[in-house]
Amino acid sequence: MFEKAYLCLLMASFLFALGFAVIFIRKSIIAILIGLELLLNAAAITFMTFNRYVVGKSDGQVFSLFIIMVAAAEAAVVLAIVIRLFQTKESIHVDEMSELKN
Amino acid sequence: MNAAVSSSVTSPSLHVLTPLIVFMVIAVLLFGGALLVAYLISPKAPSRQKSMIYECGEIPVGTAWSMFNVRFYVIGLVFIVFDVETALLIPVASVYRTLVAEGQGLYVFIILISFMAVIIEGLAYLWKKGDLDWVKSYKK
Amino acid sequence: MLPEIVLLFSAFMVFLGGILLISTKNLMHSCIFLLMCLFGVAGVYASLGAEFLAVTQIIVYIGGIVILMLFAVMLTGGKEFISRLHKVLNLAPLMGDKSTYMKGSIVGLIIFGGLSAFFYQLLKVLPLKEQQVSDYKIIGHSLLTDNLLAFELSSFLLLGALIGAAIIAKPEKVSESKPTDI
Amino acid sequence: MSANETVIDHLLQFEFFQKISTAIGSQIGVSHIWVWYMVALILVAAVITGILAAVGGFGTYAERKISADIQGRFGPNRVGPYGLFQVIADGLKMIGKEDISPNESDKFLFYLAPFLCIFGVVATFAVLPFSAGLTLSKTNVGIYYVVAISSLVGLGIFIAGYASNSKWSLLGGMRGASQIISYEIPVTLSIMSILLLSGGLSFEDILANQTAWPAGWYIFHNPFTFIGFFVYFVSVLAETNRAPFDLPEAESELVSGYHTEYTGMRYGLFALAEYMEVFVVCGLAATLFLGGYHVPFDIGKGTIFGDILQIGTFFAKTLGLYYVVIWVRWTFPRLRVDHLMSICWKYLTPIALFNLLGVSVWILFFDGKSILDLFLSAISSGPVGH
Repeated sequence: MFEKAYLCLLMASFLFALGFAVIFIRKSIIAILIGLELLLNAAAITFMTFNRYVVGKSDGQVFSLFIIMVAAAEAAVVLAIVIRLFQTKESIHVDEMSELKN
Repeated sequence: MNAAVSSSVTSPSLHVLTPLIVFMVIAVLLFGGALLVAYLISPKAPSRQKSMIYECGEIPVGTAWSMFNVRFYVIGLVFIVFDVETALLIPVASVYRTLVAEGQGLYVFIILISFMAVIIEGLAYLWKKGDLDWVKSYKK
Repeated sequence: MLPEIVLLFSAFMVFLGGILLISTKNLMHSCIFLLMCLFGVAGVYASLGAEFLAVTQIIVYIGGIVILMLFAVMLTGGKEFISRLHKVLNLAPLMGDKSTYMKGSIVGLIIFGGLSAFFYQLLKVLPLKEQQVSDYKIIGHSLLTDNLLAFELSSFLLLGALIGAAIIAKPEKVSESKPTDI
Repeated sequence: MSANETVIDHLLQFEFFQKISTAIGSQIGVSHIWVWYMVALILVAAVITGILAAVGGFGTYAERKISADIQGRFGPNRVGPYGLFQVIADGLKMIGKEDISPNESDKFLFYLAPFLCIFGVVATFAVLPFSAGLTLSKTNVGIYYVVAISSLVGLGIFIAGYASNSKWSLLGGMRGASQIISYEIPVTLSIMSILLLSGGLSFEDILANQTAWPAGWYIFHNPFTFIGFFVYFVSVLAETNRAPFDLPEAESELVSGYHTEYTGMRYGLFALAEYMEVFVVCGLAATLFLGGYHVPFDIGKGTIFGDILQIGTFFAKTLGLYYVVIWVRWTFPRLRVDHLMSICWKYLTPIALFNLLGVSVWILFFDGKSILDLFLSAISSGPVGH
């Protein structure tokens, strides 16, 4: 049981680290959104694991459900922003989004 | 013997998950096998003309990976919100009938209505603003 | 035994998908590997006994978010964009340059190590017991009682996302010189 | 529980199986009960997949024959009696064709796309309720699983369109993806109106309150589910890219749509996936609205004979709907793409939402009774009340 729980949490930490790394490395806004989705998934897995092995019942599950919902709403808005940026600036490269700099 | 079989086989996750996994594996293996057979017996005579992209017999111009119209995209946005809405409504809908039988129907009904009214309002807004139209919103 | 197999297989998908996701240069392929990763996460949910959550994960992410991302990659030029940026801006492709890559990997490894060590210690302390995970009907009950406020507010969040996204993504008046149709 | 409840349990009774699996189990050191179960399951799963692939293959034959009938022609009649072996000839031809992939395509995605399509369809077979004994996975999220996993088909179509790097394919793929995801909403909403009545997502729950007679089917339960059936049916026609909604592969506009660049067996996988998906959605329609596998008077319940009757009932209903799907294809002209979207978002989705509200009001007022129940109780209590 310890191994199973630890494997799940290992996956969660892997996804979290991966999400961070993707946000660091990638320069496209869509790729950064991918990183954000990974972070949210890491959180959801953690909730679900503790729900299964520590708490029980439905609380963690409901949290994961709401995380999925928030991720979907966030993805919709971010991707709309991506389209808008592409229409105005012809690029989705983060290094070009520097109008507020200085 | 049978008792042992049925007792071990009826553990819930076993009955539930195994067929799903088996079918997924079979989907890949069976049709991958069909592709493999086709690969083994089919003739191989590649040529430049054959592996050219079909463009009605002309030599293809440019790439197809270019900008695409944003109309497809707004549809996708509306879809994803509705998708999540159904995902949230399904657990509530599945207990609706038992709660009605228990006499709490009106309470659940009001909750359902108020949840759906907000989403219907969003749909109505998009409708009025012409985001659901395929052509009109570009005429202006 | 079977939940373990499902869990191991899902873990394999998550790890492989994640590593491929970060190592490929093509954004389209990256989205596909994200799909693989998320399918693995759905498998994890299923093996933990939360079937409803697993299916919701599939329907929202794979049926919705990934398709939307692929649309967005398409809309912003797809592969052509990468090569054009390469030439015009003289920047490295969407991966960033080598030093960014190294920095990012190191940060990722540090976070991974830290988190996994933390969880290891945490699991040692916690009293672990295989709990009963409730099915979607109990989730429905809890959405109607304990989590009622979150349930109702989420409809407003979705409304905001819907209207906001539609307004933001809506194109301005199309000028005659720039056709948007293919 | 009785040992003879499912087909798997029936199979486990055979001596032959027990011997084989005990041998395998002792070889690899796993409990032999496990091996029995797995061997039986894999066998049944392979048979089901094979039969449904054959049904999908004969779908092409049926399509040609029925269209010929409608148009006053003969249709295929050269290979075998009534041209029945045309399917085998087509299959052999498809396997024997050269497999070409365009030079400038995205090879990885190009090879992946047909698999996504076929995967999304075949994985749904696991939960289809062929009979009481032959519902392989009794997952408690049955119908929701089908809706979720078949969204992979839309993804496969989009990726096929993108990866080919052909303009025709791209247009077909974009249309296909947006059409499929749009029409998923009316489908899910009309399924949800059934869910309100059944009180559970699993097929057992959905079938529990239905009977073999049409009066007990959900389609005749109340006026809203009657409308809901047609909303569902029109929407799944669009979701499986069937005419009159076959815009992703509209051959007069887009050459062949998203599979323009596919040849040989890869094309065959797309075609097979499409025909099998039509079967799956017809089966779902039969289960959700038309009483599913229920046999009158529960003849032979719990025995092999009863299971065979139930499978026969299920297939009869499903293939009847399959015929309607083909009939519709050769009757209606193709829609325009803007009409397609406005039908989805301006007609079907509001109607489905309205249905959902209507069904919930019906349950609230009439306590979930069907029209027939109300009618009968009115007749029986009427003279007493007055």
